[in-house]
Amino acid sequence: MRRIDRRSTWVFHLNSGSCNGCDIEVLNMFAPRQDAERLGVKLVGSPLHADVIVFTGPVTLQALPYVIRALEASAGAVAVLACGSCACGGGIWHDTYNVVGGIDKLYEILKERGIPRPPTVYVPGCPPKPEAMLYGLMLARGLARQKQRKQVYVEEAREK
Amino acid sequence: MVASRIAFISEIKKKPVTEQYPYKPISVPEGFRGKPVIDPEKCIGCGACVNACPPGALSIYDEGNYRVVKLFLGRCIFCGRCQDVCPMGAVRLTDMFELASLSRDDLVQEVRLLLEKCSLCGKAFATRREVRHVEEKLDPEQRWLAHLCPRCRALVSAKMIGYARGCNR
Amino acid sequence: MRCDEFIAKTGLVDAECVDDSTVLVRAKNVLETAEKLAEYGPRYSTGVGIDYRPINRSYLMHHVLALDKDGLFIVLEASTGDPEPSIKSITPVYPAANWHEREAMDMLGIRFENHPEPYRLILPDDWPEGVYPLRKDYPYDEKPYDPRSIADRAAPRYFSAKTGVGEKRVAAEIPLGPYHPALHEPEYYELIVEGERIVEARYRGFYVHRGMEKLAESRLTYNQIPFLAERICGICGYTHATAYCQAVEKAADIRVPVRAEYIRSILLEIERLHSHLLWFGVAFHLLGFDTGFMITWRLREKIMDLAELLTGNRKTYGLNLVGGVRRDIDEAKARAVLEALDYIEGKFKALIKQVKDMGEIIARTKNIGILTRDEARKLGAVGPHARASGVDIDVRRDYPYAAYKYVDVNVPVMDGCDVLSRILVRYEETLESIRLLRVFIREIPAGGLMAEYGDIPELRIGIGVTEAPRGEDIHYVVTGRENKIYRWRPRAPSYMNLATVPYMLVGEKLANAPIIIASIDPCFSCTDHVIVIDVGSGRKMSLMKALRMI
Amino acid sequence: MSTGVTDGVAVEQMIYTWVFALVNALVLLVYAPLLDGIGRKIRARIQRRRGPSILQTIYDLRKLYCMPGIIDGYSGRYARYAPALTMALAIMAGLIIPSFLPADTGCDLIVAAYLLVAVSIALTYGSLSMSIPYSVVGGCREASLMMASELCFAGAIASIAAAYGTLYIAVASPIIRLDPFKPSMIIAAAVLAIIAYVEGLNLPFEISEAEPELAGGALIGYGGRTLALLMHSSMIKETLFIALLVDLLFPWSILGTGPVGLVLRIAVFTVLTTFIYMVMRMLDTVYGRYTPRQAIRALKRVGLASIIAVILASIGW
Repeated sequence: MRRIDRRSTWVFHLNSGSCNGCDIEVLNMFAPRQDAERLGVKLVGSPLHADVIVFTGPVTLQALPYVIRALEASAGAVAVLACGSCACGGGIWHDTYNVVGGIDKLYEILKERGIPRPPTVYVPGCPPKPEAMLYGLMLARGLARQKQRKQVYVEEAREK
Repeated sequence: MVASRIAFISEIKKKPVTEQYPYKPISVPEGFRGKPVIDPEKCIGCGACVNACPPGALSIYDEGNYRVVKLFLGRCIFCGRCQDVCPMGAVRLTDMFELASLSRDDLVQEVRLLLEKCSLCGKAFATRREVRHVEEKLDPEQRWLAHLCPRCRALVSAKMIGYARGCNR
Repeated sequence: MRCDEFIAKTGLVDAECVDDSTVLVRAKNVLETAEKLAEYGPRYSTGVGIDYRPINRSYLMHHVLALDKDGLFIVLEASTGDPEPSIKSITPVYPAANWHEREAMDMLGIRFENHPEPYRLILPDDWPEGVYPLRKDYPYDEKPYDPRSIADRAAPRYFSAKTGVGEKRVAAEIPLGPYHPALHEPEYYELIVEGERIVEARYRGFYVHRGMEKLAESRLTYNQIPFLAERICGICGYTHATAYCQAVEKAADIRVPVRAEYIRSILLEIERLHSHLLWFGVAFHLLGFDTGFMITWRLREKIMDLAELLTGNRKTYGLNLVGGVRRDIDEAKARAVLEALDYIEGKFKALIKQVKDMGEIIARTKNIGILTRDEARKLGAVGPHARASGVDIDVRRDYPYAAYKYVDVNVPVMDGCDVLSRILVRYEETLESIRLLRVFIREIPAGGLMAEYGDIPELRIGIGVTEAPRGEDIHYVVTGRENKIYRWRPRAPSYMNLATVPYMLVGEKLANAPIIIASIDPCFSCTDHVIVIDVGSGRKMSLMKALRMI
Repeated sequence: MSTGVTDGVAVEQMIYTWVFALVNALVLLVYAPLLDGIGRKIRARIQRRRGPSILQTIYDLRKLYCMPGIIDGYSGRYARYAPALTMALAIMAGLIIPSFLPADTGCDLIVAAYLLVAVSIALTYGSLSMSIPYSVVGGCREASLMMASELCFAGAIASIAAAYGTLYIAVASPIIRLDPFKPSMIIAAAVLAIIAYVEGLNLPFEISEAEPELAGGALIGYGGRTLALLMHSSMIKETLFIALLVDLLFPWSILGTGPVGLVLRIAVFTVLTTFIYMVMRMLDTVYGRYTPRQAIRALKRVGLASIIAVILASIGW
């Protein structure tokens, strides 16, 4: 698979039934304060142009076929940025009747259709700050170090 | 008409408002609701946060000798209810927002606490820390009650009340 | 007018007072009563279907009618028995009831006799017949079918990325969008054209239906729902959380401390500023004027900073609980608010003044997308959209809540009825928001933040209503037991406004459709969800393709 | 130079000409995306943003060229050849239109116009053979815009022809200049400038790739290398329109000949094209977008102006 280009990254925004919070913050990345364009990031309207797919929303049943079509069409994409709680883990409605529940559940469905799981950066937040998304993009490009790690604490058995 | 266009163009003289973010860190205001962190030394595994958490990002379950409090950041909505309800002040929302990670596993925090077995029936019912926490609140002569599971405790106290009332049955 | 006065005046026999501003009318013949009530010129506000079987083996349909002049809500109740629930439709009397009745049909399986368009509205097209998610015996987390089975559903065809292979080309039905391919927003219109005139427009939406109402009455407790309500909409979430809390507070008769009311109002106005500036930016972007987008979003960033400072997050403020708020506003924060307002006000005024000079933008908005005053009233349009059509309604003034009880709100009304008026009304409102914020910051009293209350009584009705940036936002609550809600029905303003879009489009030139749809502020424009059907050939094509044929 | 090939001087001249032309075309390949980068920077600065590096467009193109070509699977056969054809035509136009070096290829204004239009036609035809509605719409818009502006172009050419009484308007000729003292030539220059502006897809005339409406229009069905070819060639086309304007406007003969003249020419040409491009981009930034109808209506007025120019020129003004 093609490696992600560090100087030029075109992103395609894919909404799978999100509340708009993340979508606006995605747009906000391109506003003057954050100005993602200075980092060579460009928002494109066609999945064919995309290097990275910015994925938001918990995947509603109504939206599922559309989302699959869009992912199938983005042949050139090399990474997915799962933005927000909904995309990362289904969010507050992860288990309701009309929600598939986050991008990992979507990948399970895609796997059966023979589409491999693309490298995915999870960006938690509800919604994440635009800077957090930029950080996620830099992580996908390999220009930032991952700060978040799994933490496990095990209480040691001590005498009472 | 031309004047307004020129006014727009003349903005070019001003300094850009863009920050230098990935290269220079940005500051967040005090009280920012960032990544929640459980202080594993303080947590007693009571589950108050799990009950309060709207999305169910926090979960609690028993595994072997341990009670596991699990926080999955990928589902967290950063509301801070866990911080509000924690009796020990163990959960705290920090100012960390750079939480992006390449694997879903990295978004997990687990606190495994040892379970206490009921001194009567031998069933595991609460963490040792929780028992100790309850113990401290009780009078010294009642402390043994804290080591009973809720079922046994109910039985025992029912009996005790019976004795107190002078009922022999 | 108070509730009991209204009952005395109308002589309704089966009416009772829920509280001071809410009348409950238990109608034997709902259509007749609805016609009778229509004399008083009410506006249809929301309709709530309730599965009341666990209580008395019936289904209820509550139509909420609003008398804006009197500040009174009339709840018109119709009930029906279990096996085959059926109620007379009141859509012929109140066209705005159309969607609400269809929603109850989808979600509860209530049949509405003589409904003009008895089609599915909310649920996915392949949702099985006879499965009604809002019935109490349906578990909230059960999917009626395996999601995998619908992956191949006939979705509007995307283009494939393979080179050279594939069937012979067919005209694609849905074009993909600017930032949002198949879906960005729950809107999707079918336009039917004759030559270049639009003769009919149909709507299909609700791609973002997430089963929220069911979730609220199943898994969540009273104080968790504000956080769910906040996520109805990522732009104006706080207004939903406030409306929900007000509804529960009304049902349980909880008095919120005055300071908490002020804090709620301050954040509501901050949210309105952020939302309006966002809309200006998007509208400019749609008109091709990206610099305008950048300028408004630059100013908006100050508002986002304020939200972050006051609540700890840029969006989803998470500040409300039933009975009050969670955070206080101290001196330093209040000063930061005033400073940001001073910064924004002058710059925003200058921007709009400059934009008014731009010929191509005026030409694309003036006399475009006409919605007459009568249509706006009939369809129940709300918010800036209605006010731009000369309908003088504003919840903040008509049903004062939170701190709006203590101040006077100026309501800008215009009668241009076109896109330009909608821009100008929102401009005036932005300035009014800035003024109100200054008043609130100046007059905020000292006091507590959270009311003390015990258990919330069962089966009480509460209506919480706020003026969201897009118009009236009404939450209808029936309280339940075990710290859970029995029924919660939020009705967002766009729900009413979207229904007006077909009316604005009919008779218009096709070229103007995109900005018309955007002008009701459906969060983002959905120009790309429009399908055009040519009456002549019966062929479907995209809006843009049809545009070109003009 | 069209006379005898046996003439040694002529042969030398011809070699020089074609070496110059080749250098021109090659430099254009880099210069056009560089200009685009400058344009993006200016746009960003007017919007108070830091903006991308001026090399950003080159980075983008480099990335796209390194990717395999992607074309929508449901597109017609022609769509697959369109990118290469468009690029070939753009390079050909770059060869014959004198730019940095005075390559006197005998380029006639009419031939230049044909070649530049051919670039647009190739692109449009490619987008029309796609099955994506946005692409088709974009193609249609591009075509109608092209037709309207080509009409104006024809008017400008006709007025120059009328003014100098010849149909062979050599772009590199020192005689044919857009004389700043003749009203007809002033109008012709203005018309040419407007056409360069319109063909450069500047707002309010940027209706064929309209991002919020058409999501990239004609380019939507292409990805990777094919997209790069199309983007690159339309940038070259845009630059060549400006080059044509500069060629006809500036009195090159005053720079003299020889190496000094050559260096001066390069400098003057670069400065002038960059300047004109920057002004165009500034205007682009502060305009909204016309509807296709408004755009055509605006171009009608320009067409009218060019007809007036023809009339003025024919009566000798």
